[in-house]
Amino acid sequence: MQREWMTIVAHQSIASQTYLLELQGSLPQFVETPGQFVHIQVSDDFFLRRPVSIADVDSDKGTVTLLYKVMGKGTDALTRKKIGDKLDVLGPSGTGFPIDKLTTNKALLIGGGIGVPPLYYLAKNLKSKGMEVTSILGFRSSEDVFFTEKFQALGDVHVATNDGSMGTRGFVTDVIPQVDGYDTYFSCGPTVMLKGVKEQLKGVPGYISIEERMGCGVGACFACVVECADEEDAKGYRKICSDGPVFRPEEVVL
Amino acid sequence: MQREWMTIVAHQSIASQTYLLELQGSLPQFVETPGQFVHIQVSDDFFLRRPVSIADVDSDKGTVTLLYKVMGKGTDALTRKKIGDKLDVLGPSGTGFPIDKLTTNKALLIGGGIGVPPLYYLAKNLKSKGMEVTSILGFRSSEDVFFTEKFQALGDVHVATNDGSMGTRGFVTDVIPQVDGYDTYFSCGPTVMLKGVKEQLKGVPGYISIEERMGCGVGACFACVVECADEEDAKGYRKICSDGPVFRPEEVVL
Amino acid sequence: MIDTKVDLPGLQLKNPVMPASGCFGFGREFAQFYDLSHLGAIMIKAATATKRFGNATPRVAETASGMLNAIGLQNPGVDAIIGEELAFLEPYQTPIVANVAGSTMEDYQEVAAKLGNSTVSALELNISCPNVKEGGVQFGVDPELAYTVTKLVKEASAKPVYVKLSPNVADIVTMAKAAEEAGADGLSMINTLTGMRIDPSTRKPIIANQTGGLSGPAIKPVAIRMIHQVYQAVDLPIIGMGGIETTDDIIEYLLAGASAVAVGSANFKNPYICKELIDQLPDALSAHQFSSVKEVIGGAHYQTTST
Amino acid sequence: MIDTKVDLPGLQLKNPVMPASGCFGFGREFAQFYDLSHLGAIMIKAATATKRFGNATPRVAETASGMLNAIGLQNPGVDAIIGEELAFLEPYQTPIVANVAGSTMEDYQEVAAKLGNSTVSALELNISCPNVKEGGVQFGVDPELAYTVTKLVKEASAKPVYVKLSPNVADIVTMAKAAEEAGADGLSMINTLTGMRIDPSTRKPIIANQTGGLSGPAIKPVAIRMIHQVYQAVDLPIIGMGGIETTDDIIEYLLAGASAVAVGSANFKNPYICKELIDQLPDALSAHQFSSVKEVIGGAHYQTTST
Ligand SMILES: Cc1cc2nc3c(=O)[nH]c(=O)nc-3n(C[C@H](O)[C@H](O)[C@H](O)COP(=O)(O)OP(=O)(O)OC[C@H]3O[C@@H](n4cnc5c(N)ncnc54)[C@H](O)[C@@H]3O)c2cc1C
Ligand SMILES: Cc1cc2nc3c(=O)[nH]c(=O)nc-3n(C[C@H](O)[C@H](O)[C@H](O)COP(=O)(O)OP(=O)(O)OC[C@H]3O[C@@H](n4cnc5c(N)ncnc54)[C@H](O)[C@@H]3O)c2cc1C
Ligand SMILES: Cc1cc2nc3c(=O)[nH]c(=O)nc-3n(C[C@H](O)[C@H](O)[C@H](O)COP(=O)(O)O)c2cc1C
Ligand SMILES: Cc1cc2nc3c(=O)[nH]c(=O)nc-3n(C[C@H](O)[C@H](O)[C@H](O)COP(=O)(O)O)c2cc1C
Ligand code: FES
Ligand code: FES
Repeated sequence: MQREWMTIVAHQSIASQTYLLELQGSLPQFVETPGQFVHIQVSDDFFLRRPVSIADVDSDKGTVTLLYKVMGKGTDALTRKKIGDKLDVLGPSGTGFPIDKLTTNKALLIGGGIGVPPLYYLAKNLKSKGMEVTSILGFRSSEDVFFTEKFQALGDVHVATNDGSMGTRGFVTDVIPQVDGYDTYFSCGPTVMLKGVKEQLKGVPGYISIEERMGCGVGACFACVVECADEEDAKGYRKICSDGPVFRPEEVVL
Repeated sequence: MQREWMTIVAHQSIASQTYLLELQGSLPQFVETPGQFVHIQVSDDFFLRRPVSIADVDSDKGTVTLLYKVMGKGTDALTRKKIGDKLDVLGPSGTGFPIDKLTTNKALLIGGGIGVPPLYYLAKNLKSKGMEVTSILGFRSSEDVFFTEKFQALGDVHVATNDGSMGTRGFVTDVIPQVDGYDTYFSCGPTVMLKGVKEQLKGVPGYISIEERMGCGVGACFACVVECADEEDAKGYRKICSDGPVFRPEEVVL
Repeated sequence: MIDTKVDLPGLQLKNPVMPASGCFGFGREFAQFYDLSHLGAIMIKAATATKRFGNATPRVAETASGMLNAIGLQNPGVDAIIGEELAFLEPYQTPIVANVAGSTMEDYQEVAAKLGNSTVSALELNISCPNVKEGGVQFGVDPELAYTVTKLVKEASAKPVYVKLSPNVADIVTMAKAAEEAGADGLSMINTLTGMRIDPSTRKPIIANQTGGLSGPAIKPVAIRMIHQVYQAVDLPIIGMGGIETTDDIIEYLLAGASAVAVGSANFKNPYICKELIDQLPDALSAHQFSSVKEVIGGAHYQTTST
Repeated sequence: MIDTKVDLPGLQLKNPVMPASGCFGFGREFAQFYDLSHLGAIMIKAATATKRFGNATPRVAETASGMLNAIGLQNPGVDAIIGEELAFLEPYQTPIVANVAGSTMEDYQEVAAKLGNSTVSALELNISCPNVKEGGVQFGVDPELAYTVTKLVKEASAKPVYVKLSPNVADIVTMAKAAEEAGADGLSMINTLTGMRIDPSTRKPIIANQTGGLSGPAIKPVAIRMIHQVYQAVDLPIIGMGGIETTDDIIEYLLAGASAVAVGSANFKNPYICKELIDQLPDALSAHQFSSVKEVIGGAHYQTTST
């Protein structure tokens, strides 16, 4: 992990209130696994950094791609940064999906809203390891949808929208029954969604990526802990920023 | 007085740590007298505005010119504003030199450092009213000197520098004895300088412009008061931001 | 149509936004920016029994997201305020809250009695002033002194009294209860936190008085916490203040338990701020699914559903 | 050559900059950014008698120029800290200050006794925790409780004790004197101011624990004021903290009367901050015409000339 002033090389709107941000620097070469994130200091106006998942890495260009949605003041201020501007980035942070240890043949990826981004870099990695990838991507409405064609290039894609304006009307959990043949699932999205997915796919090996408000983002402040499901666990907790954000669903209490 | 997002149309370094900033908007048309100032919100990073004197007005272009020196964080941040940027400006503020009431024939202007700027617009006004203007301008060193040629176009100019690197070595007060024939003086600069000038020119009608840290800049908060010299004065104080910054030297306690 | 009206003792507010005492003078300067009749009310600068010059300058210093001030209660004295300033404000269609200050119990009584016969709608009792007789300890940090001065002021005048609490205490609820027991009609919270800045170049405190009162967004979390605590413990309406700059700030105060809010030092940054907030408030309330100001008040206490 | 050394009870500091407790864990995470031996000292995270999980999440919220936290003293317990964390820190050439916390007098005594036999150089007594036996009132806001717990901790261990004062009091000097009388070797000030933020969308406090401790530049003026007051009233060395982000901030703390400083939440913004400040400090001192750190300490008190 390092702190670096990265250069913005691309910045564009890709869906309603959703932006693609491409950052160049030496940080990309240290990314170890999909699911890791960067911690962004948007400007001096903000006291805390913002965690944003790495959605893609281009080693040749030396860039990471981030996809973010405007949720509050910080992400709103981020939209005003221009190509050529420098951004204070800490990372790569956290422990991602353990792609080197997987024995997956067919992967099911389940992403909800702004949980979709890390799954893209994951999908690319799985695919390049010869695994088959099916993705279920959930969004609020058709105008929020992004990156489906990119996922399609890597495997089957099912889209769900809350209002039915694209794909299946409903939630990702409504689509899961339509898919089969997968041996491992990978999910990222709002906690309610992860809870539903975990419940529905009980018995299937899986990995989930979870969110929490962070202080340090490096594992030092104990802001981002999540309780262990196993009451006998020696520590009793995991730090989302360093032990995670990716966990086994049975490891933590959602 | 109004609040306006003015456009920066010129911004350049004119001496050591000293900048010229030209702002365009409707504010200039409300400037009443030389000696008035504007109150600048440098950016959201700062809680208080910064008072800066109006050094010139161009009614045709609709601009005011400010000359400022980097003294701390706010003026430092100001240097990074670019042509085309908008600046949140409140003004024109305060009560300047009462040029319409003057019966001056020959004016002596005495400016020290960053007290020089308001005297330039004053000199132009006096000159256009047919008065003769002699200026004594004091700076720390030759690299701090600015606008002398502009003053020269309006009358005699004497420069003093603390280190003698330009003009007379010493203070403006060392130069005053070399000048004569004036009937009114006008001075702006650091308080120690104003004290010296007031002392030396006792008996000569004069006007001084003084500084104080400000809260509101509109006369409401009582942050910027100065005591009246006359103990019988009904109020006992003057507000620099609204009654001043220009006063008769005998009116206030320096 | 969003209903922004709030009825408080002595104050029928068309909207819950008013400038805070000491940050708006007696309104004159701001009358050049907009019509003061738009304001929910006006909290005017502190009045003392006699004219006060206040502290030496510098009286203000900038801090991170805030400022320090040590004006020292400069004001022309209660008689001049009634004679000149209230007369100026009279034509405006907005209730006036007079801020009462002093160094002794007698001072407070005298000022309250005189304002009791004036056109103001309510009194705001500023108990953050040092009590000269008790060796300079502030009325605002000692519950017994606070009780006594509130009681005396209530006796001296028939106007509703809002006691303005100081945040410089370990236990704000005790102070609020003291005010309530003494008969206060409402609370006004918070006044400034005592702070200091030292200039590394001069090696001295920037403010001539050395310490000053910290205001601005920096203190908002402290104000919200105190209002949230006091709302649960006493039955008085609260006028909330401290760092308000946006309509979301106002909603945060109302949710914590304030019935109305005052905007202080933000008037210095943007002299139009009160008017702008009043104009924007209905839309901001709608955006958060509220249909009236009253509905928001204390909302953080009875909400139990999570999102 | 600027002399940055400072000698305090138990702490021979090569420079006056150390990370503040709770903002640096036990150093492990920051060891990946720079060699911890550069630090003047390290104030490690609070230790309690037994392992604590802490509060529900969210535990942090952003505020204007600051943040709230309600971690709830999560830590692996004093035994694990001594066995694992101190062992990890041992190779570094920097003194360790252990932060002692608890809910009862007995807790404090036990933790202090165990750390008294460890490799730490000094104890920092965190008295901002609620005393369970006294109905949750904080040790840090009651001078008698503060006196008693300090005395017990002094008896339980031979290590120098720095009492960490809470700013949530009306009279910080009384608290400092209580610590001094109880035998404290130094003071550490300030801990966080209690605050709250409410989210207008969810209508609830952002922090699960409702209230949290406010840190960051927002509180610096309060810390500077309190240190300035305490420096005049007690004879103990002070480790100052609250919102330090720049070398000018450090100089401001030293001028106010701190002998050393701790950097807390700024480590979250910039994990290299302590190292950077240490590197920049000599030049900053020169720029203000100082030739040593010692020369700056308390400078705001004996300067009488004006500029
Ligand atoms: C590991 C991780 C990966 C993430 N990846 C992405 C991503 O790829 N794309 C994306 O759009 N969003 C992502 N998020 C969520 C993103 O961090 C928040 O939306 C963002 O921090 C909101 O900041 P704001 O200033 O707009 O909101 P504000 O509400 O103004 O933020 C205030 C504070 O709360 C924190 N905060 C608010 N919401 C969240 C949240 N959901 N999670 C964590 N902190 C929060 C902010 O970081 C900040 O400290 C991720 C979060 C985590 C923890
Ligand atoms: C009526 C008036 C006219 C002025 N005209 C000019 C001018 O034409 N050119 C110029 O360079 N400077 C002028 N000044 C001084 C200028 O306002 C300060 O240098 C500037 O505010 C410093 O801001 P800063 O952020 O760099 O310093 P900081 O020290 O970071 O400022 C901190 C706070 O102190 C205030 N402050 C600091 N020094 C002064 C000061 N000398 N006077 C008033 N407030 C101060 C700032 O406004 C701010 O609120 C004038 C001041 C006044 C009162
Ligand atoms: C310059 C200034 C002067 C003030 N004068 C008074 C006063 O006379 N009486 C009073 O009760 N409060 C006074 N206050 C406190 C404010 O009314 C308010 O309680 C405080 O500033 C917090 O609000 P804010 O953060 O919006 O400024 C003053 C504040 C400032 C900044
Ligand atoms: C996340 C967090 C955790 C903290 N934990 C502790 C703690 O365990 N013990 C303690 O005495 N202080 C603790 N503090 C307080 C800091 O040590 C420090 O006193 C305070 O944050 C002010 O400094 P700052 O503004 O530089 O952060 C904590 C602060 C933060 C932000
Ligand atoms: S955010 Fe600090 S430990 Fe995770
Ligand atoms: S700055 Fe407020 S009265 Fe002058």
